[in-house]
Amino acid sequence: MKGHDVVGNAHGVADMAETLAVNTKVLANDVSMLSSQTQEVVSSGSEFWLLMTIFVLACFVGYYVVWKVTPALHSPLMAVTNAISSVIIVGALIATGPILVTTSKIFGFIAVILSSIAIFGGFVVSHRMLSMFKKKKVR
Amino acid sequence: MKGHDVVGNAHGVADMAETLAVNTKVLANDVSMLSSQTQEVVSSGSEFWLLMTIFVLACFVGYYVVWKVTPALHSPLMAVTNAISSVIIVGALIATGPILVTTSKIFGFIAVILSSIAIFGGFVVSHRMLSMFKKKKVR
Amino acid sequence: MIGISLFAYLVAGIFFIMALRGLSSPETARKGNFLGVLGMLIAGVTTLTEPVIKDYSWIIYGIAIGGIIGTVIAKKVKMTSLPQLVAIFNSLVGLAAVFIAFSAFLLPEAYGIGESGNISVGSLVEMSLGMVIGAVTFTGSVVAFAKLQGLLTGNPIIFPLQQLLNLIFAITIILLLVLFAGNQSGLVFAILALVTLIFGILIIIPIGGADMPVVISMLNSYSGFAAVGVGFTLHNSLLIITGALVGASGAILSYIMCKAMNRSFTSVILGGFGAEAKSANDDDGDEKIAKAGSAEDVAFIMKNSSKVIIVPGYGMAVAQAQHAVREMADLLKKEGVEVKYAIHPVAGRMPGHMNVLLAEANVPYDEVFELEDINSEFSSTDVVCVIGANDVVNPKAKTDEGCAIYGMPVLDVDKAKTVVFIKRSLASGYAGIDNPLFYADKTLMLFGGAKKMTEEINRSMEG
Amino acid sequence: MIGISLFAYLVAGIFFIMALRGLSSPETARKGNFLGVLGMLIAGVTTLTEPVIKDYSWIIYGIAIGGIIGTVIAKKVKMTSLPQLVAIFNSLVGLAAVFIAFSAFLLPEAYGIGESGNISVGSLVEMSLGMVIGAVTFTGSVVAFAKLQGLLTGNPIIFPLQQLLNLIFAITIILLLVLFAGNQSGLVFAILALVTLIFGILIIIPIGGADMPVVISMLNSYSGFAAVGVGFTLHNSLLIITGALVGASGAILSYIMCKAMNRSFTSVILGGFGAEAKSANDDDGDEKIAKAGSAEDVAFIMKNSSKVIIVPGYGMAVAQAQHAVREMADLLKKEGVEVKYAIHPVAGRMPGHMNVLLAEANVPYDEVFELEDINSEFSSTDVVCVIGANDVVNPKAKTDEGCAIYGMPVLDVDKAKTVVFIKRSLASGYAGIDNPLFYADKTLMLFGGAKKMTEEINRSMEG
Ligand SMILES: NC(=O)c1ccc[n+]([C@@H]2O[C@H](COP(=O)([O-])OP(=O)(O)OC[C@H]3O[C@@H](n4cnc5c(N)ncnc54)[C@H](OP(=O)(O)O)[C@@H]3O)[C@@H](O)[C@H]2O)c1
Ligand SMILES: NC(=O)c1ccc[n+]([C@@H]2O[C@H](COP(=O)([O-])OP(=O)(O)OC[C@H]3O[C@@H](n4cnc5c(N)ncnc54)[C@H](OP(=O)(O)O)[C@@H]3O)[C@@H](O)[C@H]2O)c1
Repeated sequence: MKGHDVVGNAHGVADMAETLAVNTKVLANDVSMLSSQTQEVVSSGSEFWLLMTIFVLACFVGYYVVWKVTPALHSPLMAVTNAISSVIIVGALIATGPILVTTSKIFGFIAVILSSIAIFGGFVVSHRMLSMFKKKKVR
Repeated sequence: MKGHDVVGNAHGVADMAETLAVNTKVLANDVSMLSSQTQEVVSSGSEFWLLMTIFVLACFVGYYVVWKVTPALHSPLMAVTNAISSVIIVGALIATGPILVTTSKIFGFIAVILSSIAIFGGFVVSHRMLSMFKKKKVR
Repeated sequence: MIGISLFAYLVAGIFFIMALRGLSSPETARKGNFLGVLGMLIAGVTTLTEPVIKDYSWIIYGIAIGGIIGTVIAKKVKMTSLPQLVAIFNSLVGLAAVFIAFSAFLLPEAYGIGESGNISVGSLVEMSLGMVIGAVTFTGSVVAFAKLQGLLTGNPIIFPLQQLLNLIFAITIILLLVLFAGNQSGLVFAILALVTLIFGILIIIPIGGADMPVVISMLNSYSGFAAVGVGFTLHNSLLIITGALVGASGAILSYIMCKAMNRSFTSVILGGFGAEAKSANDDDGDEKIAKAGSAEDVAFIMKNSSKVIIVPGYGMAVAQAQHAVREMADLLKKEGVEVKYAIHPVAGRMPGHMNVLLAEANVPYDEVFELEDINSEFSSTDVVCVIGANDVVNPKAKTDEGCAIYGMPVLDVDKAKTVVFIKRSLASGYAGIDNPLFYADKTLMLFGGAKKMTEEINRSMEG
Repeated sequence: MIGISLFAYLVAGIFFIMALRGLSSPETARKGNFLGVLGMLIAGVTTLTEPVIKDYSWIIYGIAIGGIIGTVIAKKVKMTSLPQLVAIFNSLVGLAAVFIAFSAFLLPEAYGIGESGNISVGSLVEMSLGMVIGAVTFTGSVVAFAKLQGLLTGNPIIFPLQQLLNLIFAITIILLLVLFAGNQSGLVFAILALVTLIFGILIIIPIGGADMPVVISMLNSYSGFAAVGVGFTLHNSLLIITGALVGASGAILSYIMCKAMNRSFTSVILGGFGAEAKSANDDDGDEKIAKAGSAEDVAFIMKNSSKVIIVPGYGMAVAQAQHAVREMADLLKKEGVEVKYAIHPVAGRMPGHMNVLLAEANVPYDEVFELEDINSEFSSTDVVCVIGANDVVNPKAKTDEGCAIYGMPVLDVDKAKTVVFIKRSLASGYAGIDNPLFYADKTLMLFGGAKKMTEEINRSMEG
C-alpha cells in the first residue's frame, strides 16, 4: 500500500464520514420534522376539528338545556352562567403554576383572583336566590 | 507524516465513522420512537377522550331532540334512525376500497350492500310516510 | 385533507341532528328527511375521497344493489307491516357492523389502527364491542321479525333454566372478549361472533310477540350503539354522533311504550308476558250481557249526533279499515257532525302507527289528537266509535287495582254519552284483560271485521 | 395521566350541564347549583395536578382573595341590584380571559402550544380571538354596570359618525389580528388589546340604560365565547363545552327579552332607544281624566272581593316593596280572598327579576304565575292590583298598531272588573308610552311610592 494511496483512502473515509454526518443531520432533521408533522397533523388538524365538533354539540346541548329553564329562574341562571364561565380559571392556574416569577405568572395570578371572584360570587348569589324559592306550606 | 500514523488516523476516522453510523441509527430509532410515541399519546390518549366527550354530548343532544319529536311521527322516526344508523357504511366503504381482493374486501362489499338497503329503504319509507301527512284543506 | 373530511363529517352530523329535529312537527318533517339524505351523501362522498379507497367498482355495484333492494322494499311495503320493516332494517345494520368489525380486524392498515397481528388493545376492545352489539342486534331483530310476521309463534318460547343459560352465554362472551383482546386471534374473534349471534336469539325468543315493538325499539337503540362501537374503532366522530342519536331515540321510544303500557322495561325484557296474558283471558265476565247492534243502528245514532270521536286501534290496522273509516268520517261531516280522531300512545303495534295509517287514508293530521289533548273532550261527546281498539279504552286501568294495566293512562271514552265498539267478538285485546265497558248500558257492540262493518255503516248512511 | 384529566374534565362538563338542567324547576335547582360547584371543584383539582403547576402558594392566595371578595359581594348585594352584579361578574370573566391570553402568549410552553416566538398561526388566532372577545366583554360590562348603577347617565350617549367610528375600529381590530397572527409581536398584541378595550366602550355607550338587561345578557353570552376562545387555545374541551353553554344561555335570554319587548335585537344593539322614548313621553293624554283613590278605598275594594291578582313591576323593585306586598296578600288571604301573582316575562329590569324579589319576600312560588298560565284568568278576577308596573299591562300593545310596543304580549288586566294602579304619577314607563288604562272607568289610581302605599293599605286593612 502506497503512502498517497493510504492518504487518498483516508481522505475518502473522511469524506464518507463527512457525508455520513451530513446525511445523519438531514435524517435527524427529517425525522424530527416528520415527528412534529405527525404531531401537527394529529394535534392541529384532527384535534382542532374534534374540538370544533365538541363545540357544536355543546351549543346544541346549551340550546336545549337553556330553553328548558323555567322563566322564574332566569335570574339565578345568569348568576350560574357567570360562575361556570369562570372555569377559564383553569387557564389562569396554569400560568400561575411555574416557580419562576414572570409577567406571565403575575398575569395568571390576577386572572386567578378575577375568576375566583366570579366563581364564588356567582355560585353564592345563585344559592342565595334559590334558597328563597319556597313552595306553599301549611303554616 | 508517517505511514502508520496515516493508517492509524484512517483507522480512527473509520472508527469514528462507524460510531457515527451507529449513533445515527440510534438517533433515527429514538426519533422515530419519539414520533410514534407522540402520535400514541395524542391519538390514543387524547383522541379517545375527545371522542368520548363527543359521544356523551351527542347522547345529550339525542335525548333532547328525540323528546321533541311529536308522537304522531314516532313511526317515521324509527325509519329515519334506521337510515342514519346505517352511516356505518363509511366503515364498509373503506374495507371495499383497496384494489386487492381479500376476505376483508368481500366482507366490506357485503356490508356496503346491507347498509345501502337500510339507508335507501329507511329514507324512502320515511319519505313515503311523511308525504301522507297532510293538513286539512278546503276541498 | 384530514381537516376537510373532519369538517364534512361534522356537517353531516349536524344534518342528522336537524333531520331528527324536523320530526318535531309534520310541517318540517319532510325538509328534515331531506337534510338527512344530504348528510348521508356528504358522509359517503367524504369517505370516497379518502386515499385508501382506490377501487370504486365494487362500491358502486354494492350501493346500486343495496339501493335498488332498499327502495323496492320501501315502496312495496304495506303500512301495516311497518314493525316488520323496521326489524329487518335493524338486522341489516347489525349484520353490517359485524362484517365491518371483521374487515377492520383483517385489514387494520386501511383503518389506520395498526398492522395485522399488531392492533392496540384499545382498538381490539372497541371493535369487538361493536361486533358483539351488532351481532345481538342482527339475530335479535331476525327473531323479532319472524315473530311479527308469524313465521315463529308469537307466544313466548320458554324452557327451563333459560335465565341461567343466558347468564352463561353472557359470561362466555365477556371471557372471549378478554381473551381476544389479549391474543388477537382470528379464531377467537370468530367464536365470539358465533356465540353472540346465538345469544341474540336466546334473549329475544322468550319475549311474547305482542311485546315485539318494545324489543324492536330496543334493538334499534342497539344498532345505534353498534355504530358507536364501529365509530370508536375507526376514530370517526360522525359514526359516534349518529350512533348516540339513534341509541337515544330507541331508548326513549321503548321507555315511552313501557310507560304508556304501565310496564317496567325489565319485565318486558325478561319475557313471558304473552303467556300469562293468554291464560288470564277466559276467566271472568260470563254473567254480564252486552248489547249488540246492527250497522244501521250505529249509522243512525252517529248521523243524529253533533260530535263523534273515532278511536282506532290494532284491529283497525289488521283489518286495513283506515280508508273505510276516513269515508265514514267524511259522510258524518257532510251531515254536519263534528268528527275527531283520538289516538292513544300505544294504540296499534308500534309508536305512531295509527297516525301513519290515518295519514295514509288522507285524514288531515290536525283532526287527529293525542290522549292528553283530547281526553277532556269525551264528556262533551255524543258518540265515541271505537274501531278495533280495546286495552287503550279499558276503564279497568283506572279502577281495578289488581289488573295488569292498572295505572296505564287510557282514553276516557266511558265519559261519552254513547260508546260504539266495532270488533269481531267480546274477546280481550293484547293485555288479555276483559273490558267492562262492553257490558255498560251506554255501549253498543257492532260485531264483525272492522273494514266490513265500517263499510256497512257507510252504505246505510249513504242510502 | 392525560387520559384521567380528560376524563375528569368530561365529568365536570356533565356536571355543568346538569347544573343548568336543574334550573328547569325550583325543586331541582338547588341540587343543580351544588352539582355546578362540584364540577368546578373537579375542574380545579384536575388542573392543579398538571405537571406544569409547581408553585401552589400564589394560587392559594389568589383563590382565597378572590373567594372572599366574591362571597362577601354575593352575600351583601341587594336583590334589586342583581343586574349590576351580573354585569360586574361578566366584566371579571372578560378581563380574566384577556390576562390568560397574554399569559399564553408570553409562556406558550406551559400551555403546550409551542415556544415563545414560535407559536403556530392557529394558536395565535385562537388566543387573539379569546382575548378580543374577553376585552369587549370587559369594558362593555363595565359601561353597562356604570349605566345601571347611575354612575353614567342612562341616556344613550350619541355623537356624530358613531357608526362609522365603530366600523373603523372593527376593521382595525381585524387588521391587527391578522398582523399579529403573521408576526406574533407582543407590541401588536398589546395594541390589539387596547383598541378592543376602547371598542367595547364605544359599542355599549350609545345604548340606553333601560336596554342594559339585553346588553348584559349579550355580554354574558360573549363571556362564554371568550371561554371558548381560551379553550381552543389551551386545547381544553371543558372550557369549550362550558363556554358554549354560557354562550347559548346569554343568546337565548337576550332573544327572549327582545321578543317579549317586541323589539329586534339589532335595534337594541344599534342603540338610541331611550332617547326617542323620552321625547314620546309628553305629547298625548291631556284631556282624559284619571280617577284617583285613597289607600282606604283600595283596601276596602280588595277586602270585599273574592279574587285578587297582583301584578308587580319595575316600580315595586325600585321601591323595595316586595315585603309589604307579601303582607298585603297575607292579610287578604286571611279575609278569605284568593290571591295570585302574575309576572310578565320582562317585568322589572332583568329576566326572572320579579320572581326572585317575591321569593325573597317569602311568596311561595306556586302562587306566582307566568303570563301564558294566568292570562285567561283575568276575566274572572275582581281586582287586579298593579304595583309599579306599566308597559307590561298596557292594552295599547294589543290595539294601537302605531305604537312601539304593538304586538308585545301583555297581561290582560283590562279584562278584570276593577284595576288598581299603585304608582307615583301618570308618567309612562320604560317604553315611554302613555297607558290608556289609567283613564278607564274601571281603573282606580293610587298615587305614591309603592312601598309606602302598600303599607298604608295594610294598615287600613288591619285596623
Ligand atoms: N303501539 C305500540 O307501540 C304498542 C307496543 C307494544 C304493545 N302494545 C299494546 O297493544 C295494545 C294496543 O291496544 P289496542 O286497543 O290498539 O288493541 P288491543 O287492546 O290489542 O285490542 C285490539 C282489538 O281489536 C280487535 N280486532 C282484531 N282484529 C280485528 C278485525 N279484523 N276487525 C275488528 N276488530 C279486530 C280484537 O278484538 P276481536 O278479536 O274481538 O275482534 C282486539 O280486542 C295495548 O295493550 C298496548 O299496550 C302497543
Ligand atoms: N325584565 C327585563 O328583562 C327587561 C329588560 C329590558 C327592558 N325591560 C323593559 O322594562 C319594562 C318593564 O315593564 P314594567 O311594567 O315592569 O315597568 P315600566 O313599564 O318601566 O313601568 C314602571 C312604572 O313604575 C313606576 N314607578 C317607578 N318607581 C316607583 C316607585 N318607587 N313606586 C311606585 N311606582 C314606581 C313608574 O311610574 P311613576 O313614575 O308614575 O311612579 C313606571 O311607570 C318593559 O317595557 C320592558 O320592555 C325589561
